[in-house]
Amino acid sequence: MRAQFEPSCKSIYASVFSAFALLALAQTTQAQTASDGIAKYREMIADGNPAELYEAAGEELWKKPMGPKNATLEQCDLGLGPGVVVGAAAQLPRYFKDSNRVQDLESRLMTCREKLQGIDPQATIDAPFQVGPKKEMEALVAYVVTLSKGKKINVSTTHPKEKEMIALGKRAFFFEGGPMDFSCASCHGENGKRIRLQDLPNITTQAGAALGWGSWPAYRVSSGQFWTMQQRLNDCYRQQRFPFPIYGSEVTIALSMYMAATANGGIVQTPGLKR
Amino acid sequence: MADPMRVRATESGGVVDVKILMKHDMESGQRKDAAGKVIPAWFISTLNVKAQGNDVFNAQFGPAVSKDPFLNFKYKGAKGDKLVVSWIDSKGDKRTDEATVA
Amino acid sequence: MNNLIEKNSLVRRTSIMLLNVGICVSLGFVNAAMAQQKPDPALQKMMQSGFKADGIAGLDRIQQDETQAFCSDPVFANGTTKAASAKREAIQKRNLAEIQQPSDGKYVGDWKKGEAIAQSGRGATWTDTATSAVGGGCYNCHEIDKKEISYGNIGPSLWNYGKSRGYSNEMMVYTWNRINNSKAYNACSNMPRFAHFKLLNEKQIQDLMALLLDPQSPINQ
Amino acid sequence: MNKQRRDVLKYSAVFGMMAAAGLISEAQAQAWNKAAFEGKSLDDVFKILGSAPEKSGAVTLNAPDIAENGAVVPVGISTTLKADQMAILVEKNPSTLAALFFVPAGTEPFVTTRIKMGQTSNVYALVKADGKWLMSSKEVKVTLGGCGG
Repeated sequence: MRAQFEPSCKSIYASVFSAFALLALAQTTQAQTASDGIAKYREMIADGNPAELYEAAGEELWKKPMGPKNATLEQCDLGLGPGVVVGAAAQLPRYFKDSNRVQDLESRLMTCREKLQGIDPQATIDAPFQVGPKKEMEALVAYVVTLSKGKKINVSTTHPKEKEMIALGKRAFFFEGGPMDFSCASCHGENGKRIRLQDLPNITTQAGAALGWGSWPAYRVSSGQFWTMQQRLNDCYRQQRFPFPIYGSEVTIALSMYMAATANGGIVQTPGLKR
Repeated sequence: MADPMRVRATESGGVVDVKILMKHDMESGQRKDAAGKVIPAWFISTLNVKAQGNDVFNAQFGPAVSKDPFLNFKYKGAKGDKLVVSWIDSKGDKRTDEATVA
Repeated sequence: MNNLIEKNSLVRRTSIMLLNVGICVSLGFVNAAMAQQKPDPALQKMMQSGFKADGIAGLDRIQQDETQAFCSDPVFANGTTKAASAKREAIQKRNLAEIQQPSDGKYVGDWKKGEAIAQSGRGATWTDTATSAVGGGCYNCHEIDKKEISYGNIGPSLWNYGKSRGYSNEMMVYTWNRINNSKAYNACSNMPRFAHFKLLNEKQIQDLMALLLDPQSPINQ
Repeated sequence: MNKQRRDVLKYSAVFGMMAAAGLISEAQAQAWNKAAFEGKSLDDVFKILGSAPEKSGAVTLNAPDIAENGAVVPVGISTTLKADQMAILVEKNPSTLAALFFVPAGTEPFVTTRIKMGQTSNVYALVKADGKWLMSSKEVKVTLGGCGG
């Protein structure tokens, strides 16, 4: 009885299975075509990153006497000693003794501009992105991060304040709020996820954090602008429907510290070129 | 005063590969500002590239060329060639930059 | 006999332990739970001082409600403790209880309008106003009409939603509830609570329902 | 005199100055092809360029099948013919002609640039060789990206 029943059972399974397989195949093929097309598109625009235009402007600004003190930024200490720019972005954020806090690239540049040039950070914090003092910051950031391209991400995690910021950043990463209940993790907490056609790196893993953290700041073709990490985070929070994150605030630095520490060992690919 | 361009030119086998990035908003004339007013078109319209004083490339752009325009072309030339790249936009702003073929 | 009980409970304990390890590893948390269920003054201070109100995006948006606070500690919220599963159920119950069924009794509106709502991911940001139209943003996370190749995959595919699941009254109510407040079924679902936060109105939800559950909708062909 | 006309005059005056300064050759300054750039259809532009192009396997259009963002679509043209002009046209853009290139002797008939596309459309690469326009075309899909939709 049972022996007779089995073959038909098998054949039903087989046909159900092959129907599923076909369906799955059809779906993968379509998704595959779209992602191949996107891959070719990205390859084609990779050559000639307009971030170079910002980088050139930033190098000029770095060496130009500015501010009430009419000084250059050439003695700015980004963590590797005064004036060392090569590789500096790869080890940020980090704890700085003189300011007694963990700083990311933007907040550290504001400290240098204040100390060396006498430029008030508040005016920079309050300015809109892409204009005035923020525009200068964007150029400076482009210059600094380009000089870490290809370096290993190597962020210190040993100082108690660094440890504290990593822990706080992780908490902020999972903090849900706003009318859509979103946290950073809603989009960046699982492998293989996409919004529309954009791949979302899983920032809770080393590989994902290296990809995400490692390719920002970047020139963004949709806005035709070079975005620093501060602006990247700002627009993430905008789309999370949160209130406006304050430029250089502790929460933005903590998030960067969490991402960078998770990304440790990855390769800096900045300035990136993004959709 | 317009921002400088980035010009990269490298010679290989008697052919010079020229890549130019220009800093320009290339306003299409299709966008509206926050108040709903159309932002007028403003774009690089003409580009000229000379090597050793002779024209090696000329381009005319409409407003559909992307912001921060990129251009890549190739001409028969040599290392050390002096390139002069000039553009003019639809408001009459202009920019000239020089580069040496590597 | 005694021995057997011992052995059984040991097996059970081991398997629970293994399960825990599995979850922790798969979520990437090797260290202890973040214990976000207790108030954390340092985090609160950092969040309060890190943002400013801008237009419609006020600071009230980082005052977490019970659901948000619970889900901000995924290690605990997705955990297997009794406390966590009790809390999950309580949250789901509360979210389910507030859902209002359609006032005119109609579940299904116009699928064409539904498609437009599903396409738009706009609204409710600080660059929007109180009167800006809010979209459903459905394609951000779901495949819906196969004609749209630009779709996300945070949520499941909704292609052939009605065709494969049927158009029963039960499906209508379940789908209605899910769009209104997804947390009624999964306390920490990634999907926004569209009715709870008044992101979409009843009419818009009826139109989205039509996209999924009108037999004429292109997604059910 | 209306403002538009004044602008046009100012514009030509500037071109004249540039030409006089030797920054842009006289021929080029005269030549910004206003009529062609204002063409609203393929036929409009073909008419101004002189002749309707024939499809040709000798013209290669290098463009992606899908653009992740319509603001930047990379487009390249190359040909085995001895071309002296090349052009990029986008059928569904508000103005069809995107760019026009002049290729002096000694310069290879090859160019790559980036253009804006308002929506999914056919893109045309045109090449003028021996006084005749030839072309190749393909569809480029412009996708919606990001959360903003």
